[in-house]
Amino acid sequence: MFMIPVVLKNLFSRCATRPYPQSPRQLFVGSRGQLVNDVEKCILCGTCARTCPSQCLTVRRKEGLWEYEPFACVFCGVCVEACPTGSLAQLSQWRPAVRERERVVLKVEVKSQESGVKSEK
Amino acid sequence: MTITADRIESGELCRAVAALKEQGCRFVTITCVRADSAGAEMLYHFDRELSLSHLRLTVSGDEVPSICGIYAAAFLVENEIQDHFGLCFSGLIPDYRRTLYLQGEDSPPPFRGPSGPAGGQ
Amino acid sequence: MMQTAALALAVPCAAILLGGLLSGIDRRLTARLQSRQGPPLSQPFLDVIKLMAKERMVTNPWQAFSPVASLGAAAFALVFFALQGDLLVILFVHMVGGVFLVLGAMASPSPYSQTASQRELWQMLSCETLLFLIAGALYLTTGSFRLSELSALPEPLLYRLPLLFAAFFFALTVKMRKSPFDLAGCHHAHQELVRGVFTEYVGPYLGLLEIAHWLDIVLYLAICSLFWATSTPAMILLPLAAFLAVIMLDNVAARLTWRWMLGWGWGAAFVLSALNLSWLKG
Amino acid sequence: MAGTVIPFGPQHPVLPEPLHLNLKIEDEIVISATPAFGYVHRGLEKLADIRDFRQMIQVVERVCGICSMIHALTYCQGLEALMGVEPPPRARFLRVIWSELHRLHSHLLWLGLFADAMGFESLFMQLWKVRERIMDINEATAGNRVILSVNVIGGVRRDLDTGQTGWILSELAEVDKGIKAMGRTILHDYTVQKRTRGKGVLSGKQAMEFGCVGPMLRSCGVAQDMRLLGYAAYCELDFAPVVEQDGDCYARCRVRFAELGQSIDLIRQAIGKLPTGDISVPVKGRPEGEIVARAEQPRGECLYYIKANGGKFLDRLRIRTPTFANIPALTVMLPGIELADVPVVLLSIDPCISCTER
Repeated sequence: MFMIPVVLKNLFSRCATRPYPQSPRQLFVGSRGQLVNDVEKCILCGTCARTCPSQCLTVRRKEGLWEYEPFACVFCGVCVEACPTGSLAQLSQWRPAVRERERVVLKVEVKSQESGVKSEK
Repeated sequence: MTITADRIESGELCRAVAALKEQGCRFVTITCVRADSAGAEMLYHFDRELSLSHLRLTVSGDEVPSICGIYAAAFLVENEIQDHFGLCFSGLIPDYRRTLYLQGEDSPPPFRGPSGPAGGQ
Repeated sequence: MMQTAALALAVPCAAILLGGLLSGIDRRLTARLQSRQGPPLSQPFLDVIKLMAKERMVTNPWQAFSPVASLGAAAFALVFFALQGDLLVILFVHMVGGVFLVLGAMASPSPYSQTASQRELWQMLSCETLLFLIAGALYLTTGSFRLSELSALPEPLLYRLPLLFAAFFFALTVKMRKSPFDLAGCHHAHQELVRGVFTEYVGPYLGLLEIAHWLDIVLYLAICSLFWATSTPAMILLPLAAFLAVIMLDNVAARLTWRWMLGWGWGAAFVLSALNLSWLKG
Repeated sequence: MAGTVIPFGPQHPVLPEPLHLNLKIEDEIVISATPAFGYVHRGLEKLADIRDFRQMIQVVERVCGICSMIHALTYCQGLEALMGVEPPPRARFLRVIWSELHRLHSHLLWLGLFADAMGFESLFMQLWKVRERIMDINEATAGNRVILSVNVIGGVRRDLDTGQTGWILSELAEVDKGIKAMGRTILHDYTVQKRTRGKGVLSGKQAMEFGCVGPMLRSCGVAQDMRLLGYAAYCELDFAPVVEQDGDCYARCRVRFAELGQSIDLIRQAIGKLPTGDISVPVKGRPEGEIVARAEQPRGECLYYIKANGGKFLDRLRIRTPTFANIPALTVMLPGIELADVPVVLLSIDPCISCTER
């Protein structure tokens, strides 16, 4: 019976839930979201791949490829801290839900301005 | 750094554990560690008013005496060690016969064999 | 005769609409009390329509027959009520519906629905005895079991049967499957018996049971309105107030056990009813 | 009904954990209960063979979602002791703040699930509504709601500025208000008491014999709390373990409820005393030797045994989680109670099966 004031207060105040896709929640500045790589700064040193606990990153120096498996990533941000050139960054937005498994493959050309971005499924 | 632990033989294990119970120790857990040779090493941890005491037992064969008769709570961890290391505890009740977590005879005990990256794969 | 036939058709349809709407109000209001938004009022109807569209699956013929019998009995009881019939007959027909619900639950070997059907039997026994005591009180005041006599009373029954009304409120909580008495099958399956008597039902048959449940609630609220049969607004307001009070109780109490329900709950309700009846006589 | 066997779990709506129990019941009274495990065994201890000791921090965080921060903390403290590293004072206080935030959200989660186990849905929703503020603090300060990933060997990865500490304090005041509003229901409501008092009673002696830890021990009169070891900055904060005497579900509920207030108080103390300076020290080299590290998780004492050989990979990592120590007591608590009380008693140990199986 001690619950009556609590539930009555709920009845006459705004509800705590949100209709999610229509009104998404406000983002926090420090949230650990999507991982992005700035190909301009990347030097393909492979530090990120070595430190990654879930081994979702692969760096192929010869082919000039930086590969990332978002579905294996645990978004811990260890690679971002380890990156010597600051080319890796974590946005505060989360990755949107997708229907198929994705693999991000970035073409990196070290010491050159040319770079191409493609995403393979 | 190593843990200071009393070394005991498997014959005197039950007596030593019973003596600790007499002193009012709380049974914490058992840790099984691969030894360099084919055997394994068991560490019995006990707590008394926030200070730990340990018993160290070197196992050469496959058989270890169970301490379930003294601390009934040991059944869970002894079954776990049976699953992981393929050892056999005599007098264990209830005995899951290596099916606590795993499928029993189907797979070799995962913690057997040499340590290091090669043994893990 | 034609009029009776039309009534026999219209009453169950109206009761289904009313029952579904009440269920919608219940879900919406419960959500708001819990600081949630809640589904639209039409959600119970959408749920039942979806259930009806699903594949039919039963483990044995009893499971298929019982929901139909249960729904039929609930509808008949309501029609008799609309025809201002004999309260005893209405209660018996209503009880048949309950028996079929239990039979259907017992038909499958699932330990959840088996155990729940035992509890449902205890719940039925405690509710029905109280309803028959109300019928007895009706007889003592009007000299007849016919509902038509009630509107002729000079003052509402509630004045003379306040304790019996409290006992009826207990029965209503049990029937609506709300805390603290959602023992044999609650609305959400967060219970040790999963969904109790409904556990083994899927698809259209679960839909039929859901409709039968709505009709049961409408019948109980109709019986509730008997306590103030002298004025039409009160006949609507009293059941509505009781309905809201049950929802409120659901949100401020934990589920109790069937032993408590039989011992304390039913015991208290029975003593209250007997007390009320004795002073009615004297 | 005589001799019915009720299969309980591993997927049961009232049991949020993948544990299976075969309950033999007679007239809805439990005669015997046999637990079965193995539904979420992942072999994380074995993973230490192929992940280096720094990567293992992120692995041990995933032993259990709810106590993730304290798992990593115990592991890091063990390695720090092995490697002779002393984390800076600010890091030690920040570790306390996040630990206590974890305890708060874990206990609120548990209280909610406990309410749900006895069919008190509105209380469940209300507690989780309050918990959401803690989750927001976690996300705003550490970046994630549950797996905070703030610990490294030698300190922490994130810092709090004064704006954030002020905001945490104001949010905590709201949380405090929310908890207080629920206090009378949790502690004095008739139906709650009816469902929890005298259920699953464990005496202090029994609890010690079954190796129970944390709130399970404290609810039957044993004042055991690993925070008294003084790890992180607990040695500089003022607190005393919450102890109850009855050893039933109600006493466990009271202990955890009182610990909510204690955690809020500890966070306030830690923020008040937060020293300035670095949040981590650089760590070179590799660990060697063996050590046992312990810390108090929301569910009780957590023990890490670490054996390293100076290489990149650890020789052995053994994790004894609190639920692992509390489960054996179920075998004496369950027989003799009503079927309806099984979820209540089961949840009263705050089971975490993914902890248990790792």
